[in-house]
Amino acid sequence: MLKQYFKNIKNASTSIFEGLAVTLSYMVRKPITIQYPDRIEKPLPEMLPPTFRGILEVDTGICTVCMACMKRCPLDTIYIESERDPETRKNYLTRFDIDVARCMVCGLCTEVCPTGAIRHSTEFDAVTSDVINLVMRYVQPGDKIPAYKVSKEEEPPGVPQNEPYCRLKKQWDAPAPLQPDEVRGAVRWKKQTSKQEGR
Amino acid sequence: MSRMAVETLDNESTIVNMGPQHPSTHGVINLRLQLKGEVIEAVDPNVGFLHRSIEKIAELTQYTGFIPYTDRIDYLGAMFGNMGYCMAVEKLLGVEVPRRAQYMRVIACELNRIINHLIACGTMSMDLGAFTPFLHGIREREKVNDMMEKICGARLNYNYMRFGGVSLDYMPGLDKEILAFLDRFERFLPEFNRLITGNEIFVQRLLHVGVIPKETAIHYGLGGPNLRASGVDFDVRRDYPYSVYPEFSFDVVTGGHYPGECGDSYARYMVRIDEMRQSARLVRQAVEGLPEGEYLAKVARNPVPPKGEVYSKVESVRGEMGFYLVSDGTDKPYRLKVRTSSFCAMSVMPEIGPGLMVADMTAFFGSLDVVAPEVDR
Amino acid sequence: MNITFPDIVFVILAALILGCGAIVAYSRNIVRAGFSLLGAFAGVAGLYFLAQANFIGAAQILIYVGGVLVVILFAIMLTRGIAQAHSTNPRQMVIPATLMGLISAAMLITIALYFPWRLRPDAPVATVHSLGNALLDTYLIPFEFLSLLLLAAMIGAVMLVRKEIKESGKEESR
Amino acid sequence: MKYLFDSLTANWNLSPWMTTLALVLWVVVITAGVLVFMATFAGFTSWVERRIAGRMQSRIGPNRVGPFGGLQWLADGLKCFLKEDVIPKATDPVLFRLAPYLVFPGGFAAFAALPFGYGIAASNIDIGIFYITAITSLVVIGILMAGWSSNNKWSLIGGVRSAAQIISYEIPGGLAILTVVVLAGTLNMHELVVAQGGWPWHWFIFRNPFTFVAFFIFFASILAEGNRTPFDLPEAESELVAGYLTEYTGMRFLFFLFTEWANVWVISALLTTLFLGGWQIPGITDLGATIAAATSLGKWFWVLLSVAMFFIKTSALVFLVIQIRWTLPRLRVDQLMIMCWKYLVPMGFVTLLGSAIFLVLPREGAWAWFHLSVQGIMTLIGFAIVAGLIGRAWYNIHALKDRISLENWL
Repeated sequence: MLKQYFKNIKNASTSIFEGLAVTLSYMVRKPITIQYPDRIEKPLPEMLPPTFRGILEVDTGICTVCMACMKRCPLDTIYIESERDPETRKNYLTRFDIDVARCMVCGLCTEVCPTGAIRHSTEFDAVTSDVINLVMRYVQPGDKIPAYKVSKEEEPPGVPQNEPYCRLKKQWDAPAPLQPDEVRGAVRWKKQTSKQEGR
Repeated sequence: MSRMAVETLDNESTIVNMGPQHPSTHGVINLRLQLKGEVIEAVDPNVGFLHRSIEKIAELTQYTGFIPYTDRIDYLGAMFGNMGYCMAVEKLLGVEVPRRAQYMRVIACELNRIINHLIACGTMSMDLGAFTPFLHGIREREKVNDMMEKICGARLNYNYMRFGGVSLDYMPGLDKEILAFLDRFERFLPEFNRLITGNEIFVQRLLHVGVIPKETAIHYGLGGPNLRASGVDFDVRRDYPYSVYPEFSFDVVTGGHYPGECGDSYARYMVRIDEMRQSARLVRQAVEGLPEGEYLAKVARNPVPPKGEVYSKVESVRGEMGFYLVSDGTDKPYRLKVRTSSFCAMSVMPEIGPGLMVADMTAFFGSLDVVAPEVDR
Repeated sequence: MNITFPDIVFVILAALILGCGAIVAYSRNIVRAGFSLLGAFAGVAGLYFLAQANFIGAAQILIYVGGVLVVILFAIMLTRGIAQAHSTNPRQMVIPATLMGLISAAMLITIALYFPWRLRPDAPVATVHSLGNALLDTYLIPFEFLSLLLLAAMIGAVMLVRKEIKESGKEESR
Repeated sequence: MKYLFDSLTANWNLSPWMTTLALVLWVVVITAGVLVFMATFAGFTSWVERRIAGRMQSRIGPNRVGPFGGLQWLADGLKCFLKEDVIPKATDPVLFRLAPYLVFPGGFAAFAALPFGYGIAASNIDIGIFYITAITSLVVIGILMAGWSSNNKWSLIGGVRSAAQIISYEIPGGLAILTVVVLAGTLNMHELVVAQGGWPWHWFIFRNPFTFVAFFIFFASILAEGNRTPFDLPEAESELVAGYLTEYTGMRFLFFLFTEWANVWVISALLTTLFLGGWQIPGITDLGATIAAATSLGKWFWVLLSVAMFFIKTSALVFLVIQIRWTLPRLRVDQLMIMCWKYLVPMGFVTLLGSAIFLVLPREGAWAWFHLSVQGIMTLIGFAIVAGLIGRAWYNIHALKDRISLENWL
């Protein structure tokens, strides 16, 4: 009984001592905080591994208009329209919209793409004043982009393995105009230039 | 039973709502407590605040399209949702998973178990008033999260597994990175123990609190660390072996040899701490023995399994996670039932809760490691 | 009449004590009545400080505010439904109470006016020292008797409470 | 600081009324000075605490407002003042409004008797330490009032817990105070410091083994009275949402927190004064005589040096208090009471008795050597504990193969 009493006192004091020593030791260790967004060496998308599943981006130049991604998406995030020229019997891509606000970045669409036209960028901070601005429009209204044909001899371009991949920026720097009825936010989301300059 | 008790209360008791906006309920869970002074007379766990009808979604989605949803069942142990569901569909389809993919799955799952238990132990210490251990846990978890980005591309909702394998092969050098993390982690755990586990206040807060006897644990269908802490030597990985777990050596941690009682909150906490060690051991074995080969078997893009039903279970971080899948021969499941252990853990509260104090309740609740979305699905 | 600064302070303190006392007596909200005791106790402590009796003043705060008042408030708060109780004492005793009050007031005033108060030039300075000496030297035996009485009271209280727990029984056995 | 006032007004030949008025004015000025110190310190501590907590948790903490984030407390304070003052409908409006203003003087009035340096105290009253113990019990009433008037069950539990805790822990705290008071033979804060000396082995904490234990008893009980972790049950955020603070917003909320942070200083200053030699300067046996002998510039030098000594010691304890808060988990209510009544109170009696025995031991001849060696051994033990802590911290860094880095330290 009395032994237990003094044992409790001893346990309490030694364990508190050990705990204090641990917290004290962290006073002189390096914190692991990354001071996103302004106090980092380079923009965070460039620090992420190439496997990172960020916002979807599309290279319409190599899109075969197979619509596999549209069918695969569990959330109907992707909307593709195509047009067949009756004379030349060629396929044209007339619309390729991705609702980034609805996308859950599961990555299923990129896996079915035969050419790697749709893929994840390492961008993730799609901050905007209006959620409509997050509808990414990869084909300008009225444009017709000929569908890419996979040739037997040539390998499809595919995703360059293990290489940071941020072609999306270009899309955002020169955003496609929205339809008049869709324009609700004043400015479509633009990447802040100050962030790239760094501080 | 508990609801009745709450409604026929006498004048001496107070009813308080613990949650859904309460700091210690870890998500949107409501516990109605009937208090006499600070002692709890009855507990009424009120679930359903986070119900997203995931089982119904499964009936409307193609088989492959449902994989990302399994992340959302238990967001802290997303790998296990992936694994259980993929195993169920693979069983239906009769797909053989390549050995390399199996190893990669095991590595991912066990890393996931480590980081989940880090969070569980951290939040538990936070419930008891110590904030620092929680952030130390989070810090180590962050390292795994960074690796998870390389393994599968996401930090929380992994969506890593596919029917017949995994979605991505390893980046070069990733296995070395995992081993380096394990080296650090094995040194980190003793420090974590010095900081909080051995702390006398912490120990005294947990000893003999919320004791779940062996029989009760079995009757309520508890799983995982909660079940093993009560002295039931059961682990799906060992007793119903799946994947390549039989090829590795690991111990099933059970309560009973810790200070205090078998099945008290401290035992549950310590089982988690020791399971992290076992998981690190498993990951090390798997990384060192990682075979070469395919990481994804050839499976149809939109698989249509034959008619039939199948049940597959995995040892999730919170215990047995089962997927009961009925196929009617179309490309969408006819019915999917997910069996989760958090729900069982919530159901044991009215039985164990009375007699605890309010402060014990947070300790007990923390030690059960309930995750709200897994309760409601 | 020569008004000095201590006089003003005295009047303020007296007003505080009387005002708070009135709230205690007449407030229909028993919790507020309890809390306004704080003003009365603090005022009395202020009077002690004014009379240079620092130790007694601090003791007044420590014991009455920190101890007695807290216990009173405990009792009030832990009584169920007390916040809704909006009546103070029953009204039938108004006349006797007034009579009693008047008589005692008259007595006090008479004493205050006609008692030959003496002003001592040699007011005690170090109050703690003299108090300590008085308690542990001059009045040691009464002091020890008082302690014994308090001890007995305490043991009695503990015994009463223990009995109750034993009766109410099994629930607390965990 | 009455002596300063007396020396100032000595040759002004004021009438009694004017003297009184001047005295009132003087008190107001002193009060304002202490208030400003307390406000600045409380705010500053809130920043320091967050920075220290940040480092301990491998974070950085607030570092954006002002240099190193040092003005964060001003920003937060301003924010709190500008916030809407929400008073829920079901509260008791009078008591709800009044409670913060009752808690505040409890913390503030303690500053009046703290000796910040030689002769630097707002009031050098005869019963200093007793006065502080008494006046801090005002806080209980405020907290009870806040807890009850909020009309919230969590608040009420918090308030009742707080009251039970504070009145319980006054007993071991008082016993520990008595342990040193018996040695010094006075309740006056100034004389308590004078009874100690400059070097560590002259401090009361190392005077004998019993005062050494009494130091920790006092530390624990005053932490409990100040509602600091591991005794922060009244506002245990994981159990009671925020305890008695739950319904408070904006400025009133700030008043509570303000008092709490000011209390950190009171805790540390009391410990310094009672156990760690207060403002005593190592090497100076009689500071009063030294100052009396010095030139007018020298007087200032010595006084400022004594203030600096006091601040160094107190700041170290402030750090310790903050470190303890961010290290330890919280006790349960019954464990809190067990710790008080089964551990601290009996130990307090033992220390009081033991210290009294040491007091009646003779001090001549061989006994002087005995006392000196006891003091020396206790000092060595004390320093061994500190050294052990640092060594253990060193071991922790190396066990994880981390490197020492002071990046983002400030």
